[in-house]
Amino acid sequence: MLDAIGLKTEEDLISYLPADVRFDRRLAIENGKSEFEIIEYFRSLAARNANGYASFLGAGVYHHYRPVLVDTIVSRGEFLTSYTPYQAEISQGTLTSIFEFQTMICQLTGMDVANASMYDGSSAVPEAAMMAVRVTRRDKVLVARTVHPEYREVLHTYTQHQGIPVEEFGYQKNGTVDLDELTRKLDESVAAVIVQSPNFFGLLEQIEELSSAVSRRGALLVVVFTEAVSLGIVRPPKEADIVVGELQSFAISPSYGGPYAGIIAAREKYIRQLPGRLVGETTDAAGNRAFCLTLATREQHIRREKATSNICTNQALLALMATVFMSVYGKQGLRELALQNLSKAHYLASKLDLRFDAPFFNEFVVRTDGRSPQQINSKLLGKNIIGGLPLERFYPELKDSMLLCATEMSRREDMDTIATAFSAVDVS
Amino acid sequence: MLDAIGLKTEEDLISYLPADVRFDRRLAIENGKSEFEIIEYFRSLAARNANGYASFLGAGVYHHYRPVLVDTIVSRGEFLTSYTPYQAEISQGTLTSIFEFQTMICQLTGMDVANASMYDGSSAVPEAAMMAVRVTRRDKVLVARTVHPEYREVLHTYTQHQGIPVEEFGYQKNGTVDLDELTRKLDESVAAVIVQSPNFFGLLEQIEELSSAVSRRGALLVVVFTEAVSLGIVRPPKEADIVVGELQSFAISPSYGGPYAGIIAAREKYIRQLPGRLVGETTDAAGNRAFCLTLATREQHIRREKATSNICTNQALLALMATVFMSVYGKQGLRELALQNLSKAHYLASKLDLRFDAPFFNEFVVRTDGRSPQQINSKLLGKNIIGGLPLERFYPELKDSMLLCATEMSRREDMDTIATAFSAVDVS
Amino acid sequence: MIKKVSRHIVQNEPLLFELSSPGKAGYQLPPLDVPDFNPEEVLGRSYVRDEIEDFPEVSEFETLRHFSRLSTWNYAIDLGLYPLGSCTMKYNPRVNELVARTEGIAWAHPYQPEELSQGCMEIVAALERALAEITGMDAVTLQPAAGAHGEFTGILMIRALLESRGNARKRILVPDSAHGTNPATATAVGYTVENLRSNDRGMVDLDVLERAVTDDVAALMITNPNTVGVFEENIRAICGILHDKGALVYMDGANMNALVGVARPGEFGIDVMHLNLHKTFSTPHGGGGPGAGAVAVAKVLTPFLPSPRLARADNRWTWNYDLPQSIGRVRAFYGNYGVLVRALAYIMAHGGNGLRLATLDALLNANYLRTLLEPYYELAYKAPSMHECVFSDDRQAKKGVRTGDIAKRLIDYGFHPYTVSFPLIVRGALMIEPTETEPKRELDLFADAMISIAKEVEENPELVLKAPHSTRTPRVDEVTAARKPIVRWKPESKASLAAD
Amino acid sequence: MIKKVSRHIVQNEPLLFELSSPGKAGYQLPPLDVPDFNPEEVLGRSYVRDEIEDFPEVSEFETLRHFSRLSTWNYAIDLGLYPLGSCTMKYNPRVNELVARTEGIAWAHPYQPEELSQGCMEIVAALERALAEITGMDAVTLQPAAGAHGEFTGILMIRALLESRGNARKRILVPDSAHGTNPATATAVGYTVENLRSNDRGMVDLDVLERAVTDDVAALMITNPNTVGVFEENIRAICGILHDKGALVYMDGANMNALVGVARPGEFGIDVMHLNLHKTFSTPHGGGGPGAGAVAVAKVLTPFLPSPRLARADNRWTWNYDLPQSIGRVRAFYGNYGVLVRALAYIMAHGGNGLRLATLDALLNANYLRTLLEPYYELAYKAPSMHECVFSDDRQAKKGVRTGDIAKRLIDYGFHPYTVSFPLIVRGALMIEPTETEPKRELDLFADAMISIAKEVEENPELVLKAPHSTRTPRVDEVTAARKPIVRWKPESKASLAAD
Ligand SMILES: Cc1ncc(COP(=O)(O)O)c(C=O)c1O
Ligand SMILES: Cc1ncc(COP(=O)(O)O)c(C=O)c1O
Repeated sequence: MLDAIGLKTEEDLISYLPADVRFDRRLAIENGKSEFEIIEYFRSLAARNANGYASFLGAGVYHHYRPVLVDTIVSRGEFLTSYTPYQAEISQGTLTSIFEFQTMICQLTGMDVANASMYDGSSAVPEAAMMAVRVTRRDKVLVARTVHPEYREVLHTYTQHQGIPVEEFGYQKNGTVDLDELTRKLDESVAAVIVQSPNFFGLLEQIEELSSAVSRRGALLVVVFTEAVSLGIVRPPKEADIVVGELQSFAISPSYGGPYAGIIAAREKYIRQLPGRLVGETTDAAGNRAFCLTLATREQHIRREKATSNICTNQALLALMATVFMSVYGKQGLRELALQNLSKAHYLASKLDLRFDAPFFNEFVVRTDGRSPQQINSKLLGKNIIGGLPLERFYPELKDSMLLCATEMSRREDMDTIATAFSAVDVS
Repeated sequence: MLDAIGLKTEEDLISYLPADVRFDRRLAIENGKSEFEIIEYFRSLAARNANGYASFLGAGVYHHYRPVLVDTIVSRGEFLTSYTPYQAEISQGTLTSIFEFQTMICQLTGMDVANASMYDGSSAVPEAAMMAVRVTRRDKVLVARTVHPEYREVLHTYTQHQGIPVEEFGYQKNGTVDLDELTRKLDESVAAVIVQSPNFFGLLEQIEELSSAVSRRGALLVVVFTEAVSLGIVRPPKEADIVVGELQSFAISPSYGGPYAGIIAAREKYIRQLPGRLVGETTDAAGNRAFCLTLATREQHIRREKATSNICTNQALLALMATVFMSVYGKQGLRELALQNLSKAHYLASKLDLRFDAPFFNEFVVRTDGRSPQQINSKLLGKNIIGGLPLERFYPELKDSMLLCATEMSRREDMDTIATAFSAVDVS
Repeated sequence: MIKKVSRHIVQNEPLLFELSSPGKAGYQLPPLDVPDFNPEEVLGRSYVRDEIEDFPEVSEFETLRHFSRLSTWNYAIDLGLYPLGSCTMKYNPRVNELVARTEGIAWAHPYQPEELSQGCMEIVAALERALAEITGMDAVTLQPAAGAHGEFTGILMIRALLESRGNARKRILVPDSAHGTNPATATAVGYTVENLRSNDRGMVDLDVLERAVTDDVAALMITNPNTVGVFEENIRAICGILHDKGALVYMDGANMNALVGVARPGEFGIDVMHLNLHKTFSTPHGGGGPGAGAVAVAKVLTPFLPSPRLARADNRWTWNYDLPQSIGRVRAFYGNYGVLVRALAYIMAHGGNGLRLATLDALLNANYLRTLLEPYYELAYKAPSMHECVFSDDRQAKKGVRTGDIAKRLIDYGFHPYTVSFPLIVRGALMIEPTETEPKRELDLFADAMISIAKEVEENPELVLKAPHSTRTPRVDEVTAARKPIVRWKPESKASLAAD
Repeated sequence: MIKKVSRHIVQNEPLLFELSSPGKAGYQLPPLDVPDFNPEEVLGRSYVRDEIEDFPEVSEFETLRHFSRLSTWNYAIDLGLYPLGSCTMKYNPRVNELVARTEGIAWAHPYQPEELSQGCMEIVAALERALAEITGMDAVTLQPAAGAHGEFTGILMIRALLESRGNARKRILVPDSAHGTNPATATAVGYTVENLRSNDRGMVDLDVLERAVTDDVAALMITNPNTVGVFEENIRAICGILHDKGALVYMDGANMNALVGVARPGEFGIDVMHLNLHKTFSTPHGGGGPGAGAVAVAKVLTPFLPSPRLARADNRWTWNYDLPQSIGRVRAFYGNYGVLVRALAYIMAHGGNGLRLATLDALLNANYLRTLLEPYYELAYKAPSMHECVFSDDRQAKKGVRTGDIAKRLIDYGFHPYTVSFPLIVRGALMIEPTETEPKRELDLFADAMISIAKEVEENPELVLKAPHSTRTPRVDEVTAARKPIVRWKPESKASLAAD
């Protein structure tokens, strides 16, 4: 091949690089390793993580069972190693599955349109805010303190330099948004009001009520979810204008925080303001149904500085995992799964001292009366249980509280152990 | 569907079964379990097996590294869930890979033809013996005591009712076959002489010498191998008439004894006496190269009671694993792999008291002088090492000996631990 | 009109040997942590081989691509209905693949100490229990590697039992509808085969049988339901006839998918039978194997079961080799173990009740197809069908179109063909087994295709005779392949160079 | 003549919703081990949803078959060359998939105690180290989820730095050859974009740049090698010009596959850059994602890195949130962690030396194709190519055939097209990046195909204009799709009922 291009050695391929640019040393990276060594390396590191613990952490990342078919399907090279389906004629597999994904997200959320995926739930929040700003031509954003704290941080990071002031509003004694405070802050400059349901405390918000309050002021209601399984039994946020959320619960392993799949769905009329990729139905030259990427004029590769977002690569393979998950569980299964989560969480909650009394799905905040959450957690670690998330870090006022989550994977005996750890009479 | 066939309930489908035949009770098998429960069940059982031990067992089953691509490829539904390739037009994937397999087996063994696989190495031995009986029209079989003991048992089981007398011949002080005894027993009634190389003690037999002795008496020489990796460096049994062996070493996990893949290869002139399936090259209606199952007139589905064997289902998927393995390692890799095995085994052997002095590949017999093999093994178990196979069970005369195997997976520190365990001065 | 498939492009690909270029490799080994031994020194020159001539030399990526491309030329149950009669091509649940790869199971060495193998042994015990319950027999061996291997094992046991009674006898009766492995097996155990003519309902003819059963008959090998998918309604009488003459009855259980949970061979007189775990119990066929041919026996035969047997001693499992009457081993170690793991997982997922429901669904699907196709194809026998239905090509043959041609044409419609020309007692047989895991939609599409082909045979037989028309590889010349067999690649081989 | 593919059949398949039948399901849950709580009681009626309308109801097998069938309609790197310029479609080693699924890693919760996450954190540290070494920069953040996300992070940091100096400035310069995410990003951070005209060699024009760089310019976003595959030979001078004016240089590292081991941006003046781990470091594209957009920065920018940062304290890793100048978070948790694991495995498999060799092979393959195609297609720029080569369709356009048509015709030859119509500065661009993992054989077949198409354009343009002719789905009408968008299935939807 070198002959063909008239060169002697591969080094000649970089001979024209300016000498003061060429890197002549060796990279300080160890020599290549064999497959076996690589596997051993990661296994030895994995051994230094939590292994064999029962976990009751939720807070945006949930421990649900992953049906075997999910990896069977996403491991097929035709899905795993294909690029973005720009060439529709040889990408109908990916395009069709995304169209099914978009449809199921609409069915779950009660929205009319959904895109092909966002990076994750957190980055979808600012995208929704900016979308609302474009739609309403207003600039302010109100966000509930009961929205996932890290999601709010991301919102602040995104909006700070776009002249989009962000204000937070608090929660009432029962742990759901303080509607009075919201109404006070809801002036004509507000483009979007962002709430989460189930909220960060696991509590359900009153979407209907919120929506009427918000729409009365001409703002858009953005509803966030982090626990997709809740949609199997909890009333969908039909009245929202935009719904964003995280699908990690749908067969995506926690994997120390990612990759996950964010979604953004909205009412039909906002479709041209959606960020990211959209798959649409059309026909091929033979007149048969076919699918392709559509409304690209919203996107950076066409619209450049005027695009609705700068997103390009998304989370397609994770969205496919969620699609397979939804297909495996289906209509009945997702409901039964949600009911099991509900029952497990309420069983555990029934033995503890709840901080808030609004209805909750599979997460809830408990008082650690007297002792610190850390004390209780370290006692649980001794019993191979990872307890709940101490809330002080995000909510100084909740110093004595932790957020616990139970899913279909939680075993009764572990929950009983937790109850014991909390109870004054300590058997350990 | 019931309507279509004019029935009311599914029960009607069995109404015509004679009442005294129908099973009206419930099977005493627990109700169906979920995926999660099934996985937990097998995990809990796996936990009761050896976990985290370094093993130095060989004796027909070897611990080699399995390249990741092997499972990637055999997990593709197109290979995993297809049937025997009788319909050539939609089975070219399987047929082509078998043709490659047959070719590589010939290249490795020095034979002219090889079939698509046998159940395993052990059942391939009697098939070879019966083949020799058909070819030579003689009936007696001589088998070396250095052939895997369980393979010999299988040979006896198969031949006992076919009027094929089987006689064994022993080994000399150096652990290889006793040529004198063999020559003595080699009369005109002998159809086949069966030896193994590397033999059960890991030692290399003198194939050239054996072959001239055997052919001089008009019998066929059948050479068996259990450690396929040896063929990466050890001279192939070119002079044999039939070669049978076990490919477990080629990316097939030990899996408590199966499924593995047996091979049978032979000289061209014996092709019509081969048992099992064969893939052949031909052309399709468009004149292009194509492959199909061939010489079916040897097989049971055509020849019935006159078939060369009753085998039908074989070990196709395991043969594919071996094919992928051979492709991944290739010409250089198989040699380097064999060399690593050789070096590891000779390193360990150099620290121990060898029972035999013939050249060996990656297995060898050591004296446990004084103590019993069991004593040494139980000491090793305490150090998370599974030692060698005590030989008394198969060779009463080797009461004080065990068979050790080292492969590329054996770690030096474990081998040093073994050396220490053997040495009089015991540091444990 | 062809609804089920469209034409699309698949990648061509030469053979690995044609892809090779010197020096390429797809592997890397960890560095050697011991001194490097020189093979010529430790083995001696004469024992060291030269390089393996023409062995593949390709990159890791080329290996993956090569086999990925080849795979796209295959049909598979994952892609569609695979109605091979007598093969029971059903869904292969993927959780079974996962559990069989559980580390402590997949890496268990057959000779590792028994105290470190209790998990593996418990699995063997659990499967033996379940299969004994399903068959209604007294004991089960899991050692045979496939159905034919199971037959061999079973007939050997029969021979051993008869010998222990003083006379091994000479003949084994095999209905002319039997699978080829049955007669082939009988011969392999040293018996002469006598074929029994089936009656006009496709069943064993009691009179023919009476006459055939003499004192030198060792056994009858019967398939039930038989290969025409019909239950041998006189099975008890049949067994009685043989037992009265001191002979035994072997049942080929390849069609057990029709009986699980609804009838138990142990209760209708069978002495020994095999099960194809790769059929009834859904372990993947893998392009031809592996299988597992568990054999279940009645009490009289238990002493003769292959060695070793699993035994329970002071609360743990152990392998018992002390079996004076055993026929010995039919295979090294304990059988196709990984296949057994999958079969047990399948049984656990269904449970007793689920297994029975699966059987009923299998019967429903087969009878549904029978009903849809009966107007267009000649039903071989009117007797009620169980899990499969068999037609003959009599009507189509009038137009010169045979079952093999219809099969090839089915490919154009997007289906794998049914079993062609078997059983032999049916002229031009079309043997169709849909299994319980097929959705109605797929069955309807199949029926449409068959009906449409029946019409094509009337209107345009040529179209069918030249099929398939849509595959990458059109009809393959099997005759030439057998005339001068080329069973390995050789560098000089013209055909190979003409690769692409 | 088309050598690389043949036509074959693939299965058709309706949508999941069209396959559904009431009551079907593919799941089973373990029995509930706690009392059953009634949702209406614990949530209240108004909070409980009705059944999810039209949600799928299919069996487990139907799910597997559905997606297996869909997959066969896709092209993939596993099946053949995927020469998308700027996308670096290289082999995705499967061991990386395996290690990312290691239980202790795949099931690690981002909030589990740090003392129980040390393995995960060490992986982050190791990858940050390796990428800093490769780029020659001072620090790396792994938080961004993709390249565009990395750009956003980088520009935010620039803004934060400038603000800390008292003036965030107004404008960001972007060469007209840049990828769309560059200008889109600049806007998202509140800057106005000024496009820079490239010179006739496809590079940044120093004079144009001089003139453009004023005191209100915050930064230049430059891609190097740029999107025509050419190394910006004046890169040092370019950086100098901006630095002299107190502005910074952002480098889009999407083309880093051309530089790894041969040049380090940190050494030629870059202040901040992103890496697309899903390009240069081979993590699978998965049909559009996930990716990871690691960002490397020079010392001046380190205080502004996203929060949290990994820190070492008394011999263990900990997450440090106390970063007063940090721009904050760009994503929850710590990034697309599973992608990071794969990238590290890739780097380990190659090692320092292997990475450099991979780069040289990438350049070799690109230049080999350039040489073969130059006689038939108009090379956009004569400057030496690095990892990709860009042609224009000028010659073919004369016959009315555009780059998009040639791309579709390539499909008939068995290849995925190159990148079409990008970069915008090239009229009708054909942007070709083979990557280092392609064997010569595949490159030669690709060149043959391109050359043969060039001839077809001369002799029979219609053939090319109507392509593809061999796919299950002929040319798709994207215009109608955009005119009246249908982005979800609805039961009444006619199109859907016309399914098959
Ligand atoms: C009726 C019948 N008997 C026996 C067999 C042989 O079983 P195996 O292929 O597992 O050896 C088969 C399978 O082909 C069969 O269909
Ligand atoms: C030159 C260039 N810059 C930026 C990007 C955007 O990267 P990503 O798709 O990972 O967001 C790409 C990838 O498409 C690219 O090619």
